[in-house]
Amino acid sequence: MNGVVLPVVLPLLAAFLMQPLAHKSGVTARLLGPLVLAIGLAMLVQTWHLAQTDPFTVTFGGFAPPLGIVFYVDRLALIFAIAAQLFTLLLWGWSMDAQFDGEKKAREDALMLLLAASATGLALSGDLFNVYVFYELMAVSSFGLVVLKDTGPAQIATLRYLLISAFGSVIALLGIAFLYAQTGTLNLAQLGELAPKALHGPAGLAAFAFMLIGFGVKAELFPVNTWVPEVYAVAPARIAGLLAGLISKLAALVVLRLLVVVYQDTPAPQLLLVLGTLTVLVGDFSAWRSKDFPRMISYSSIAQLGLVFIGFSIPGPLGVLAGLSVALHHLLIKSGMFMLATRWSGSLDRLAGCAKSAPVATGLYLLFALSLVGVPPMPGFWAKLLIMTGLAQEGSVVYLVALGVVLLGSIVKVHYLFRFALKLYGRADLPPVRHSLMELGPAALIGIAIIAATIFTVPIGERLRAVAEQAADRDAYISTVFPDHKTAAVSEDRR
Amino acid sequence: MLEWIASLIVITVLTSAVAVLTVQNMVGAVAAASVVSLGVSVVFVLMHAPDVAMTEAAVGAGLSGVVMALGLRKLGLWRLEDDKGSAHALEPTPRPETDADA
Amino acid sequence: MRRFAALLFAGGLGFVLLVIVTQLNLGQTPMIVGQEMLNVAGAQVGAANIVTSVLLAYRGFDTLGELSVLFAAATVIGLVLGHRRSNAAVDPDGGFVLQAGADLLFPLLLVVGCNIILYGHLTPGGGFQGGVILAAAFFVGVLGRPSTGLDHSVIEVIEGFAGSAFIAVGLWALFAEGEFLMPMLDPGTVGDLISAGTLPLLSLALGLKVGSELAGLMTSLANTEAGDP
Amino acid sequence: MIHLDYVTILYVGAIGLLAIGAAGLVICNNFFRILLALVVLEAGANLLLVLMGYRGDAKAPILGFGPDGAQMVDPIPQTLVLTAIVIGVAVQALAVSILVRVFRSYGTLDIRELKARFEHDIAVEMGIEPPRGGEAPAGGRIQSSGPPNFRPPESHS
Repeated sequence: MNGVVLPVVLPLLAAFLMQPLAHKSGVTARLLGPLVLAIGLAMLVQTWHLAQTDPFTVTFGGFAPPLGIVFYVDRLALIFAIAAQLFTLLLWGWSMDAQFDGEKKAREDALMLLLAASATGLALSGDLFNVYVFYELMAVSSFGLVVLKDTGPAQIATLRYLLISAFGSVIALLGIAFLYAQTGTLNLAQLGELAPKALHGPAGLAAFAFMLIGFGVKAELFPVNTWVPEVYAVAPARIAGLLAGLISKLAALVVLRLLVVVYQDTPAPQLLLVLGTLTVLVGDFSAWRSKDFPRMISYSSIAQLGLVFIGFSIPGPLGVLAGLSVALHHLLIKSGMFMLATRWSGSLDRLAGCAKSAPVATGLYLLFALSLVGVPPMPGFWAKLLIMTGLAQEGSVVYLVALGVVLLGSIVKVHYLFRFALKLYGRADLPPVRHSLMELGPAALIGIAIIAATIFTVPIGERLRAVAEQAADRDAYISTVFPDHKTAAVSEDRR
Repeated sequence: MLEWIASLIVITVLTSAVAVLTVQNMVGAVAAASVVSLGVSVVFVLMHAPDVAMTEAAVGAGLSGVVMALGLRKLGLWRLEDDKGSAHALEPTPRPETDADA
Repeated sequence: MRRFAALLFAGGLGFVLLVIVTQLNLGQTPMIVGQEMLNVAGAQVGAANIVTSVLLAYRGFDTLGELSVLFAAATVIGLVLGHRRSNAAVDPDGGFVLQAGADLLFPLLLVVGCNIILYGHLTPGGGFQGGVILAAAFFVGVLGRPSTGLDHSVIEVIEGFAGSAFIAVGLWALFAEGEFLMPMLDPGTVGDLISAGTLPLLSLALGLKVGSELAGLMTSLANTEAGDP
Repeated sequence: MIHLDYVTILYVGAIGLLAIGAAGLVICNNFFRILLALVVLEAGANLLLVLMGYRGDAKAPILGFGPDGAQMVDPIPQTLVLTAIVIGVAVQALAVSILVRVFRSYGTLDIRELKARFEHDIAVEMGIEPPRGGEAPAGGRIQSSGPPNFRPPESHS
């Protein structure tokens, strides 16, 4: 059971050893990364059965939870940990270049491994400061991956991204500091235990707002997402796919954990709802105005993240289920879309007539677009339906406004996605663009996954519902971390 | 007594922080940033945090200053006299003889 | 206009922070986990410096993550700035005073750095602080004689193996005792040089890693392409 | 709060650093100065964190140092700050190195000008009409033809 740390630790080890190894044997170094990720993936999949009925914890150094760091392993965490390893593997840079630079490749592989390790750790961690450290690791390695292309615009975009990130980190650190000052602990479960007394006042909610802004930088939340279109336009497309698909979801997962464990039954979800609604508006309308494919899909990714946050702000298991299904759906679709963007990196006009020259890619685009818009049998429809029912059930004015915005966003989305589809089927006046097999392969795999999800909607929905119910259960979280509740008594005495 | 020391440090630190933003000369701004870190590390000593004070003095005041100064040298902004618009200087400047340790 | 908005933003942030801080119990903040650690750290870990025991034992995993952040930053800097070309012009060696000073400082800083690392579990200091001083020692050497430089492949090997040593100590505990980064060996008596189990080992690995990382980082910032603006 | 003890003064100092740093992030146009503002901001945050673990009548958290049995200050915020300091300096060094490359390619550190050049370059690369207004630079892609007096960036291999 304690082997769950290995998918986090082994990639770190491999990353540390990557450069010395690349000097000795280039081939081994190039194979090391995928191998380590595959091992981690296999271990996490095996763990799935252990967490099937009850979540469990992994402690570090033999120190019981409030003293030491703890990993909380439930199915929600495992889904994202598996996704972290799987998608890093799927979007791995299999460089086939003739002028191959072994040293640069080793550095890139090391950064990919660090990204995978930090994403896995972020999904599993049950300690707030540990989350912060992994979040920083994720940020720093993503800077390196974005600047990989080594062009002037990429450097400028990275610099601006870095500044916003650094500001967000300071804000998140302040939020964590305020939580610590009010409770004296960093363990999420203990924070949840103390929250009703200590944290549901204005100062506690302010701490939440700080952390929301801080972690919202990576989660593409409204006021701090100006970096998104810039970075996704200049980063290598598979890195953009990884950032938009995987990394943003992990940041959203942190917010979800905070919301469920610490801030249940407070006004905190309303703040999230407002910001999420604004994010949807900004994302969809900017996507509608954009003139090139990479930026269109990056704005659309902002809108989807807004939907995820709207979902999470609905209280109870239904909200978790709605947000989770949008998040997983978007994780698949956006990774696929950005794989298509490796070649379709130009303006929308330049891509006219691609349907003839690249029928497979166009077909995949149509599939993704249909699901993103939410055409009935596709999984995207069910995800959106869940959000809308949840919002309608809540019934208060804010939620109804959000419902209206979601509908409006959908209409705008239909327009811009299919405007581009029509263009693809239009007349070609430029030489055709063809994808290589390495680029189309992952996209095709994702397409198959989407079709499979359409066919098996019912069993997948059942599983997800169980996951969401497990994740939304605050008491289960606390009693898993503190089986004997001794610490609760201790903290009672101290107050 | 402690109040006076604290106010003295806080005033020094805040003045240098404003100086970081307002001094025209970039070298001066880097030096002011180092002074901020140094002042903060003195506060850490008062707060019974010797480990943190050591780290802040070594990393914040020392290392960070050196890194910034090296960056300035590479940017060609390493000059001690004031001149406006130094950020837009395009022409390579004569290389300084001494090396950059702030 | 922009200045006004900025001042408004900064003033607003300051005001919000002030309001929040007044809500907290100044100087009397609750200290649940911290108090517990103060009570048990001596017996459990065996290090006199409790900050070090928190850093390397209770929150050792955070420290590993932090090492990785430093490593990631150094990797990206190497990627961005690249290595010095073999035929690139270098700075001339420093004058006599600088060289003599560097020669004098180098062993001094080396000894101080090692001392801080090895006594990290007893006195203030530890892997980080010592590592920074080690890096400074090597950097001073490079400043005195830029032509000698630092061999980046040697730095890479040191940082690779120091980082791996940290993880290896953790994995050893995982396979022997069942928990990652569990303190191994006998804690010994608080205050002895040979005490606190594997903590000094972790501290040493940490110091070497931080030192090599920072030395590589500073030299690549100092002299990638001599002769540029 | 009326009684101005030294902890209050230090809290005010920390918040002042945070406010000045935040103002610098928004006000400044020079990228390098923005980085320096970030240094100030981080110093303020670290100071605030350590202050939160402080208690008046306590000693440093080292066993066998100072009077026995006295209350010690909270070690956890100190550990957090240690970690935060090192992470902060790593990010700063990274930013400086990217800044050096940007300056070599574009010859300016002004954030608005860089933004305009960025939009222009991206538009050219994507094959859409470059945004009008602002000072759209002549010379097209910087990578291929740098500004006068400036060498194109080295490819390092």
